[in-house]
This record gives sequence, structure tokens and C-alpha cells, in this order.
Amino acid sequence: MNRINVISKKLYKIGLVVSLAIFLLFIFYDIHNLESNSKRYLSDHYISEGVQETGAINIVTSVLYDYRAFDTLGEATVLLTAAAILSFLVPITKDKMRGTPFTIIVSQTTQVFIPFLAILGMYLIFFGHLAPGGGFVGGVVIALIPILLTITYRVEFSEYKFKPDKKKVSEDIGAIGFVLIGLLGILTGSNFLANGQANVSLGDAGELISAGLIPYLNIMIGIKVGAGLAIIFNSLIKEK
Amino acid sequence: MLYFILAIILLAISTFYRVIKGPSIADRIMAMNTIGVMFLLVLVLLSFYFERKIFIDVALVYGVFLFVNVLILDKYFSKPIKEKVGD
Amino acid sequence: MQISYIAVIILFCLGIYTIISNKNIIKMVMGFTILESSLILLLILISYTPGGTAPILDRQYEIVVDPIPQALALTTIVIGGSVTAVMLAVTIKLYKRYRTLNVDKLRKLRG
Amino acid sequence: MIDLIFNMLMIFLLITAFFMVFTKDILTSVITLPIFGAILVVIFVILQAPGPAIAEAVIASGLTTFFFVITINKTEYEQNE
Amino acid sequence: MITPGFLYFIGAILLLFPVYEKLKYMLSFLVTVAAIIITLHLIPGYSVQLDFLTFTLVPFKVDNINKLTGLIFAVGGLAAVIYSISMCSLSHLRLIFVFIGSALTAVFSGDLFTLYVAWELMTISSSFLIIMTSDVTKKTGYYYFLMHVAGGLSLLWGIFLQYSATGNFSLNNIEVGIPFFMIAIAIKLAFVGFHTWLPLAYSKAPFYVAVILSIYTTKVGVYVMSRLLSGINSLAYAGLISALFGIAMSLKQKRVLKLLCYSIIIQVGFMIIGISIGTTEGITGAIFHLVNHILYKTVLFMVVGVVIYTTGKDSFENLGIMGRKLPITSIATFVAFMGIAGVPFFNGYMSKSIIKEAIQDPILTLGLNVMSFGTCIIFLKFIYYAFFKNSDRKVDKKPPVSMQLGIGFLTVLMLLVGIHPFFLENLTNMHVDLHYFDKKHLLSGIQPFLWSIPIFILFKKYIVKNYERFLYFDIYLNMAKLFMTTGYHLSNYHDGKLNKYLLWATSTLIILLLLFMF
Amino acid sequence: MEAAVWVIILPLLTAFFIGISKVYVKKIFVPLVISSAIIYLYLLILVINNSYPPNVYSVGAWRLIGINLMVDPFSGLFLLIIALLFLPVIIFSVKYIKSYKHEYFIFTYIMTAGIAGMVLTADLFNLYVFLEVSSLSSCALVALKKTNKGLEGAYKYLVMSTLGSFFILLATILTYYLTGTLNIAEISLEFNEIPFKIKSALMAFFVFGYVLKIGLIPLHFWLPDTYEDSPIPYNVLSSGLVMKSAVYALIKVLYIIFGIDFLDKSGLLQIGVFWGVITFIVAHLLAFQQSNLSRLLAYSSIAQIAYIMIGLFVGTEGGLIGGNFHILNHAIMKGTLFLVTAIFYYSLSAVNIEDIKGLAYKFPILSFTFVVASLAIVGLPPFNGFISKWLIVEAALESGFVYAAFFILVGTFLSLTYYLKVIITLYTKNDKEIVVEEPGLSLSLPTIFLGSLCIVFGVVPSLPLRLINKIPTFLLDNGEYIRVLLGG
Repeated sequence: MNRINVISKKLYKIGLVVSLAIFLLFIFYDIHNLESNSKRYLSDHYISEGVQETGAINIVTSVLYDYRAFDTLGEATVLLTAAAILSFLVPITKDKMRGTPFTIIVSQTTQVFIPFLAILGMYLIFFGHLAPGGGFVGGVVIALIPILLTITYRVEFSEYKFKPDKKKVSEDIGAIGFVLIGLLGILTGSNFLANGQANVSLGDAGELISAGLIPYLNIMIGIKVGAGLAIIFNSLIKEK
Repeated sequence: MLYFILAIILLAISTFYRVIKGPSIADRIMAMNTIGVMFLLVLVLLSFYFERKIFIDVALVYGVFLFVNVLILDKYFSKPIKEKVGD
Repeated sequence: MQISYIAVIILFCLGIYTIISNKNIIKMVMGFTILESSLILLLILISYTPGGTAPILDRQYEIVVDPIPQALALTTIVIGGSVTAVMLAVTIKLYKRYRTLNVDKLRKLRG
Repeated sequence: MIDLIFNMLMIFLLITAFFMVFTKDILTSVITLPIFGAILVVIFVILQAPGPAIAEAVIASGLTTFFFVITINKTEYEQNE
Repeated sequence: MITPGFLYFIGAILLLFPVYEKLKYMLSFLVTVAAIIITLHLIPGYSVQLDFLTFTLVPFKVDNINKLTGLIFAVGGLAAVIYSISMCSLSHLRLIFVFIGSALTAVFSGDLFTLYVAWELMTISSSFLIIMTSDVTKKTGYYYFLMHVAGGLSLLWGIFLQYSATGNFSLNNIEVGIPFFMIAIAIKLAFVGFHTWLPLAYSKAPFYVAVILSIYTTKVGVYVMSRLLSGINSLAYAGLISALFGIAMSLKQKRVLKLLCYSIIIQVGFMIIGISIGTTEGITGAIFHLVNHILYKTVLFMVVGVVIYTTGKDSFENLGIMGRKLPITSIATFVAFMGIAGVPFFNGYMSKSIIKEAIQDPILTLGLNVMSFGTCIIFLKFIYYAFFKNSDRKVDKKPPVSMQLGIGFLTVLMLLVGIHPFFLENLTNMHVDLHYFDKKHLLSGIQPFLWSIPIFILFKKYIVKNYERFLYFDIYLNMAKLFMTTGYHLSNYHDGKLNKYLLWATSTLIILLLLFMF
Repeated sequence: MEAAVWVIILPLLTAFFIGISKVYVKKIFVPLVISSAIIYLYLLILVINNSYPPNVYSVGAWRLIGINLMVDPFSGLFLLIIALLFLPVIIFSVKYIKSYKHEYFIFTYIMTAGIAGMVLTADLFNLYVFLEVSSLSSCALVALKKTNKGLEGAYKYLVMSTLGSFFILLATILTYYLTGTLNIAEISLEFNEIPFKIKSALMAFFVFGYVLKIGLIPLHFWLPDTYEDSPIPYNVLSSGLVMKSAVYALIKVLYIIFGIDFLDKSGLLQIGVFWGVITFIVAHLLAFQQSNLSRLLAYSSIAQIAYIMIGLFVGTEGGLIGGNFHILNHAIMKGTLFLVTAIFYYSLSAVNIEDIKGLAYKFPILSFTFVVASLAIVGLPPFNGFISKWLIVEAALESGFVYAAFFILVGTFLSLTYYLKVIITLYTKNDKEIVVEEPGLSLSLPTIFLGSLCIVFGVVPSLPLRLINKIPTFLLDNGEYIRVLLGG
């Protein structure tokens, strides 16, 4: 009896999921038949005018950091919240992670690797408006430095090099910087997070120093994400 | 060039068998690393195929993370050693 | 390429199935990851135009794919990652308290 | 041709996803997670979305895997001993 | 013009400030007397309009009937407050003020909305009066509150139906939702089947609370019934049944307070009959009976209160102390008894005569006689214990002056109304074309009383005997049990299993999709 | 309207500065928190005053191609709720919260920013982002005490809210695919041409996603769990703002994007009213069984939200006024109840109903406040809950939902049963000697302020109704919204 019960429950679950799939299939099929590709005037506008309006040749970045920069503010806040949650869930005592010790080869490799990581991160951040990547990805790559230190040496060493308090503060500074750069728009008489409209010189598209405020926003996000992810990782490692 | 990509992907799929079957964790990590490297190659090849050099960035970042990934999997998933090492 | 929408549907439903049927907390979190991936895949799929190229306009291109869904996908990826991190942290915390990963055993709250 | 590659990748994606969900051993499914992420990265690149591809490489096959590894190390792994 | 109810509310608010003893006395005296004076000087036909939300309300409207009712409420308020002031705490006094104020507001309200608000305020304040007195009364208060809120909600539903059908809040022509108005009023009136709260509340609550409750709760019901449901003839029989039930129940009681409670049900039966006739005479008679009833029933409650205060219990044996040791109380008891029995030249007589005169139906006349007769028998038991049975109880403490003052005040009023019945008519210009003191009415009035005395003497040992408590059956308790078990089973489904919950969620999604897409 | 964007930025900036002050300048913490809350109140009043006629603030000055913030009477109402609740709760928590003080305030401010963003934004994806901000931070607040129950509640909350978010995201993506834009007004215009079936499927996803956060039966299960062992001042914001913001988003999406005609045609109005009726009856039955005060109040919240949903789904002018007024009233009443509970907890750590026995004689004024608020939430006159329930019932009757109207009255009776239980326990004398810690003025003053609002809004309902009366025309005819957003 119990067995039948279990099986019927499982069948019920599968039935639910399959019916959901059928519904989705119907919806997608209907949508597919609609010929909706004509409705792209917004993105067409971005593609045709984006480079001129924002000065960034990476349209995704210009959408992310200029047209829809408010989303990015929210996204950064989510990340900050996550980092704050993880850092406050951490107790004072440290937990022991079971793992194999690394040999000298790995630690040497790490030493070689770290400058490379720093340069890669910087590149991703500074060229955010020219190439794929941007503040977020660059921040994560920079955050790999403390992560690598943590896994090859130990948490103490990583935290000795990068103090948790300092990481927290730099995360906050990154977030504040984002908002403050946004406020520059208000100062110049335009709206919040305004870039080209606020008479910021956009420069020549394609140059490193161009696109007005976008690179600076990228830097701020980079700082924030780097610090935030380092906090998250180390917190998880220490989690008791 | 696309044939190369296709071949690599087929190889990757066949390597995935090791992940499914692999008796030990180390086998699986190794297989995963292999597949990762194959995809790294695919990314680079695709960049050439599309003639967009910026796609190389993706491969670069992916490569970095593949390295760290394998490191972390190695460190924490291989059989623990009785002495307390690392945190 | 339109056939790959089916893959999105399958992934989505697989994620839902994992969440509702798996009793292991970590597997549930994994289900959320799959769910999130399927939505990102959907975003990228709808951004794609056949013959288009990436929206990085270092020179003039004929057809460029839609940049907006890509931006949305970036945001979604970050949010999803943050949520996953928080979930895993809570998971560890719960494990330390209840000494189990079975969802059905977390039953202090009831009634 | 590129369509064929794309479809192969989709099938591979589904295989990994199903394997990830239905395998009993949680370590295996975590090892599969970066493969899943990598396939997504390649798919994104084929779909001309390098930005999301990088982000996916960073988050899904990077950080999320780290988090999972640590979590399992602290929970399941302890249980096994 | 200020409404008397508002005055009481102001008094309650003033009492919120820290008031010391003497000021408390002064304030309550001032408020109650001022309320009487204001009520006396109200001019029938006056009304106040107020815009509230989207509708125009008439929170204050005076006519003859409610002026008289308001007057007797104000008088009762004065007497009750004087009676109880030495015993009750400040918070109680506040609640009493709110209670009296809302009762007065209900009486003077000119639309259903105000009526409902005042109705619920009465419920709230009286329930808290019961709840806050002692730990014994908590359950009673719970029960009382729930019953009354159920009644209030029934009234509200009636109001909604009426409002959506007619679009105004007029009190006069209720067309829709009459059953719901009936239920509401039946609960307030302690009609048979809805009466369970009354004996519970009045006997458990402290006596001064019972005094105050007995003045207003059921009487507001009577007043509202006269406004909303007058002229539904079939209700007269219901009132008769209710009264007969009251007689049967009150004969069985061991405790004096309970006897008084059931006798309220009987008296309310009179009023229901009067109102349901629907003629002017009938309604006037009912309202006059309401006035008289308030007078004597309050006195009786107060008297029992004195007994409880002095001896600590309210069993029949304790009544004996009245005969010798408490002269004012004894006189008051006697006057009240004569009044309730409807003996000519006492106050109950006049209103009973009016109602009797108004009735055309022979069955109802017979029933009315039976009711009078039953009332007499019940209260003869009371009198028997008070004056004829020897009692060895001792008086521990003397009742305070304020209590006796309250009793005395009402007794004087009773005598006044009894001897000069036109006093009430003149006061409010409600003239009934009736010669109270002609032979026919005198004879019919005194008959039940005269008959009851020999019968009481004959069947004394059956009547005086204290019966065992009958099996107590309450349908509402069973309903509550059903409610509790349902809730228990439901809460068992919430066993904390996340997978189960998620399954519910997904099923909901599928159902939603099905519903919307097909 | 510069102030509109400040409403979102200021709490964010405050949260970031609190993060810095935790490490370096510890002394400025309390002044920072309080002064920011006061400035925030001023800003909110400024925005609310300018909420009619509606106006648009374009972030980045991009107008239609960027993200816009829309200040309209409907969002003005929510800002009013924030204005009424936020400062009292902040003042309350400065003394109340003892551990993880900085984190508590960081999360509270971020949560408020998220809710303000949800309320103001006129962009579908932005709505999702801010929804995520508010739900993640409120999840953190649930786990703040780090007790077993708190963590478990946080986990359940996280799972449910993430699931809901994914469905909302799915619907958002499909909407973008169909219309090529994310601006709500443009979507609304484009939606006229979309076939009925696709629209209803999208609506099902939106409804499911948001209702998961609102917590109608049977999607309510996570809600009481999050209330049970979380810091109680957070519960005030949770029931007053977080749940309500989901209601707000749902109503905005449904009424503005889909339009009332479509809702009527697809049968959502009927389904919604029926769903609401079921929900509050079951919630009342369940609330009676609870022994934990917070949990009881949580179930009561579910029931009250169901009333709100009935009011909003009736689909007439009166219903919208009633529902919106009940949103405001419920925030105030539940806020009062939770704050009183918090003081009880603070004074003798009592959360179970038996524990509060006899406390009325220790805290006479606070208990009176509790009684007032609970009678108001039951819906007895002359308190504010009565007025809004009256309006809802009237609207339901007018538009033919007679059963809903009748059951609301039945629900009133059912809710009285358990609130009266609590009140009676409060007023029962306790034999044990109770040692209490004095709450002090900073705890009791906000409570009494909110409690007095219950009476004030009951006696003078025209005060908030002046704002609320403008909402229905605005929602029922989405033309004005579209015109303002596109052209104004």
C-alpha cells in the first residue's frame, strides 16, 4: 500500500511537470507563430544611435550602464545584500575544511598567476565599454586573487593580506561611488545617472577614455563586486 | 573549421562518459577538466570562425576559471588526509 | 535554431521537477540553478537574429543581435548567483543546526 | 553546419542537466555543474552574446561551483565519514 | 443641540485623565444629570445631518418615541451610576460611560449606519465590562462578545442588503433582509434560542455590572425593533412563546439573579407582542412598558445587588435579610414587585393595560394573561423568601449611601408613574386614548395577581423547591467545537514538509493555467 | 520631481554608510540612522504631495528608451504607508535590536529602497530587480536571530520567493519578446494586438509569481514560518510593506498592462474573489489553532490580504477604494499589534499566548492599544478597519459578489474568536510574579502613535481617502497612465 502511495505521488509530480511542459510548449508555439521580430524598434534605436549617444561601442555595456543603469544599481544592491548576509552569518570560530594540502607547485603557480589575474581584471574593467566583460566580470576576476590565496595558503593569510573590514568598506565605497557618480547628473542639472545628457564629454567612440561616465561606473562596480565576492567566498569557507 | 569544432564537441560528449561512469572522484574531475579544455579550444576556434577577436576574451576568462575550478575541486573533493591541513 | 526553445522548456521543467521532488537541499539549490540557466538561455535565444553579430560595434555591421536581452541576462546572472550563494549559506547553517540535508526533517515550524 | 553544432551542444546540455539531477551522488552532480556552465558559455558565444557568456563563465561555471563545493564539503562530506 | 450620548463620551474621555475620588463623583453626577436635562429639553423633529464617506448620515434625530426612551435611559443611567459608583474602579466607570453613551446614541440615531456603530460600541464596551471584572467572567465575556458580535454582523448584513436595494439608510421602511434584522434583534432581546448569553452574563458578572447591562442591552433591542420591525404580526406569537419559555425556566432557578434574567425574557415578550401589533397604541404601550420595565427591573437587580453586597451570595435564602434589616430595600422590593405584577396604581399596570387594549387576537390576550400570571408567581417566590421565610443570615456590612440613593430615586419614580400614569404621556406628548382607572381595566389588571396568590399558596412546595439543574444543552458550543476540530485538521496539514508545500504550489500553477487558458 | 529618485537612493546610501560606520566611525551610527529616517519622511511627504497629477521622472534623462519612475496616486498611497511605518519602526528598533544591529539597519534600509523602487518604477524588468532586492534583504532579516526556526523560515522564504521570481521573470521575458519593450505603458499599448490565449498564459505566470509572495491559500505556507522567529519590528515592515508591495506590483501589472476589460473577460476577477474568500476562511480557521502570537498574527495577515485582494479584484471604483484603504489600514493595525507584541517580547520574552497572561495590568496603555488595534483588525466600529471593510463589502455587493460580501462578515466573526482569545488572556490575572523590563518611551511612543492612527482614521476616514479616491479612475482606465508615461 505504501509503495503504491509513493509511486502515485511520483507519478503525480511527473504529471504536473509534464503538463506544465505542454502548456509552455503551446505558449511558445503560439508566440513563435506571431512574427514578433518586427517589434524591435527599441533595440534598433540602441544599435543605431547607441554609439553616438553613450560613446560606448559595446552596446550591452551602454544598455547596462547608461540606458538601464538603474537596473545595475539594483543588481549591485542585490550583490551587496548577499555579501552582507554571508558576512553576518559567519561566526567568530572557524570551521575546518577537509582537503588535500597543495604541493609547492601549486603555490608557486598561484604566485605567478596572481599578477596575471590582476591585469586581466583591470583589463576587463577598463575596457568594459569596448569589449565584452565590464565591471562585473572584472570584479569577479579580481576577487579570484583572495580566493586563490585562500585555497592555496589559508584563510588567515588571505585575510591578513586583504582585511575583511577593508573589503567591506571598499564594497560600500564602490556602491556609494556608483550612486555619487549618478548624482553628478543631478548636479549638472540633468537627471539621476545621466551621462551624455548632462553635458559630460563622451569622447571618441572606441578610445579608452570615452563614453563619459561609463568607465567610472564600471570601476565602481568592479571594486564593489570584487570586494563583495571575496567576502562571500571567505565567509562560506569560514562558515560554521 | 566547423568540422574541427564538431569533432571536438563529439569528443567532449564521449569524454562525458567518464564523468558518468568514472569510478572515483578523481576520474570525474579529470574528465571535467578535459571537457573544459576542449571547450576552451572551441571558444577560440569560434572566435576565429566569427572573425570577432573580442570573443577571445571569453576564452581567456573561461580558462582562468577552469584553472581555479579544478584547483578547488581537487582540494576539497579528493580524499581527505587525516592530518589537519588547510582550513 | 527555433527547436532549441524546446530545450529551454525541458530545462525549465526539469528545474521545477528537481525542486518539487528532491529531498536533498543541495539538489534543490541545483534545481534553482538549472531553472535560472534556462531563463538566461531563453533571454539569449530571443536576442538572437539569424546572421547577426555581437553588439560590439567596433565597425559597421549589417545585422546586430538584440542587446537588451543580453543586458537583462547579465543582470539575471548576477542576481541568480547572489541568491544561490545566500541559499547555500543558509543550507550550511541549517546543516550545522539540524545535522541533516533532508528537507522533510526541517520541521520545527509547523501548524 | 553551425546549426548542427548548436543542436549537438543543446543535446549535450540536456544530457548534463539530466545527469546532474538524477545522479545519486551529489559530488558527481557538482562536478557536472561546471560542464553545464561551459556548454552554456559556448552556446552563448554561438548566439553572439559574449557579454553574458563571460558572465556565465564567471558565475555559473565559476563561483557557483565554488560555493557548491564548499557547501558539500561542509555538509555531505562530513556525513560520509 | 448636543446629544446626550455624546455627553457621556466626553465624560469617558475626561475620566481618562488621572482623576481623584471626589472629582470622579462630581464628574459622573454632572454628566448624568446633564444628560437628563438635555434629553428633557430635546425638541421632537430636530435632526442633525453629517456627511461621512459617500453618504449623508443622520446621527441625531429626535421624535416622541426616542425622546421617551432616551429619557428613561438617562434616568436609568443616573440611578445606575449613583448606585455603582462607590464600587467600581475608574476603568469600569469609563466603560460604563461609553456603554450608556452608545446606548443613548443608538436610541437617537436617525439612520442605520449610526445605529450599527452605536450597537457595536455597546457590544464592545459591555463585553469589556464583563471581561475585565474578574477571572471568573472571562469565558462568559468571550461568549457574550461572540454572541453579540454575531448579532451585530447579522444587523450589518441586513443593513447592506437594505442599502444595496434602496440606496439609503432610512430607518423607516425596511424592505430587504428582514430575517437578518430579526436575528440581530433576537440576539439582543435574548429571544428563545438566542437567549443563552443572558443568564450566563448577568449571573456571572458582578451585580453592579448586571444592573447596568439589564437597563440597556435588551431595551435597546426593543427600541430598535419598534423602529425597524414593527407590525409583523407573526412575531407576536414568537414573543409569546419566548415569554412562556422564560416562565418555565425562571421557575427552576436556584439563584435570584438567574430568576431575574429569565424574567427579563418574559417582560421582553410583552414588548415584542406590543410592537408586533404595529398600531400606534401597541408601540406606545411597548415603549411605556419598556420604561416601566427599566424602572422596576433595575430596582430588583439593585436590590439583589444590595443583598449580594451585604451577604456575599445571591441564593434565595439570603434574600431574607431584607425583611427587617434593610428598610429602604424592602420598600423598593415591594414597590417593584407590585409594578412587575401589574397591580393597579403601580407602574407596570399602565403599560400592560395599553398592550392588552391594543390586542385584537384572543389567543394573544389569553397568552398575555398567562404571562402576567406567571410573572406574579415567580415574583411571589421572590417575595416569599424576602419577607415570609425566616432567615438567620447576618448582615456583614451596611450598603453605602450611594446604593440606597440610587434605589430610592427609582422607587420614587416608579410610584410617580404608577399613581399618575399620564405623567409619562404628558412628558412626551404620546397620548393613548385610554382611561386607566375604569372598572374594566382595573379588573383585568388585578385578576392575574389575585389568582396567583392562592395558587402560590396551594402549590407552594412545588414552586419554592429548588430543582436540580437541567441538562444544559447549547447548540452554539457544538458549533464552536466543529469549528475547532476543522481548524485542528487543517493545521495538521501544515506539517513543515517543504516538498509537499511546493507540490501544492505547482498544482496551483497548473490549475491557474487551466482556468485562464480554457 | 527630483525627490522621486531620492526616495530610492537615500535608503541605499544610508545602508552603505551604515556599512562604513560599522568599521570606522562607530559613533555616528544612531544619529545617522535617525536623521536619515527623518529626512526620508520629509522626502516622502514631498513626493506624496506631488503625486497628483501624476508625473514621470526619467532616470538618466532617457525618456522612453530608458527607465522611468512614475509618481501617481497609487504609488503615493504606498509611499504614505512607508512614511507612516518607517520612522516609528526605526525609532523602535534602535533600542529594541540588540544583536547584529548594523546588519539589521542595513537590511531594513535596503528593503525599504527595494520597496520604494518597486512602487515607483514604470519598467517591468526594473520591477523584477527591485522585487529581488526587497525579498533577498527581507529574507536576511528573517534569519537575523540565527535561531533554528529563523533559519528554517529564511530557507523556506528564500525557496518560495525565488520560485515566484522565476515565474515573474519568465513572464517578463516573454512579454519583452512579444512587445519589444519593457516600458509598462508601451507594453500596455502593444498588448492590444496579442492573442487572448498568450495573454492569459502570461497573466497566469504573473499571478502565480506574485501570489506566491502575497501568500493566498495554498501558497501561504512559508509566510507564518517567516514570522515566527524573526525580529518583530521587521514583521511590522513585512506585513505592512513587503507583502503589500507584491500586491501593489500585481495590481499594477494586471490593471495597467492587461487592463480591466481583459481581466473581466478572462475571468480573473471571479477567480480572484473566490480565491480570496477561500483564503480568509481557511486562514481564520488556522489562526485560531496557533499558540504563538507572531504566527497567529501572520495567519491573520494572510486573511487580511485576502480581504484586500477581494476589494481589488471586485473591479469597481468602490472596490478599489476599499481595497486600497484596507491596505493602508492593515499596515497600521498590524504594525501596532506587532509592536505591542515586540514590547512584550522585549520585557519578558513572551511570544506564546499563555505567556502574556496578566500583562494588561503591567502595561495598561499598551494593552489598550493592543485591544484597539485588534478590534480594528476584526472590523468593529468605530475603528479604521471597519470603514475599509464596509467599503469592500459594499463594493462586492454592488458588483454582484453577494457570497463574498456575506463571507467577509462571517470572516469578521471568525477573526474575533482568536483575537478575543488573546485579549482575554491579556486581561486574566496571573498568579505568578511578573518581573518586567520597562520598555521606556522610545519603544512605547511609536506603538501608541500607530495605535492612535487606528482611531483617527476610523473617525476621520476622509483624511487618507482624499488620496485614495484618486486611485480608481487611474487604475480602471489605464489610458491616463499611458498618456502620462508616454507623453507627459
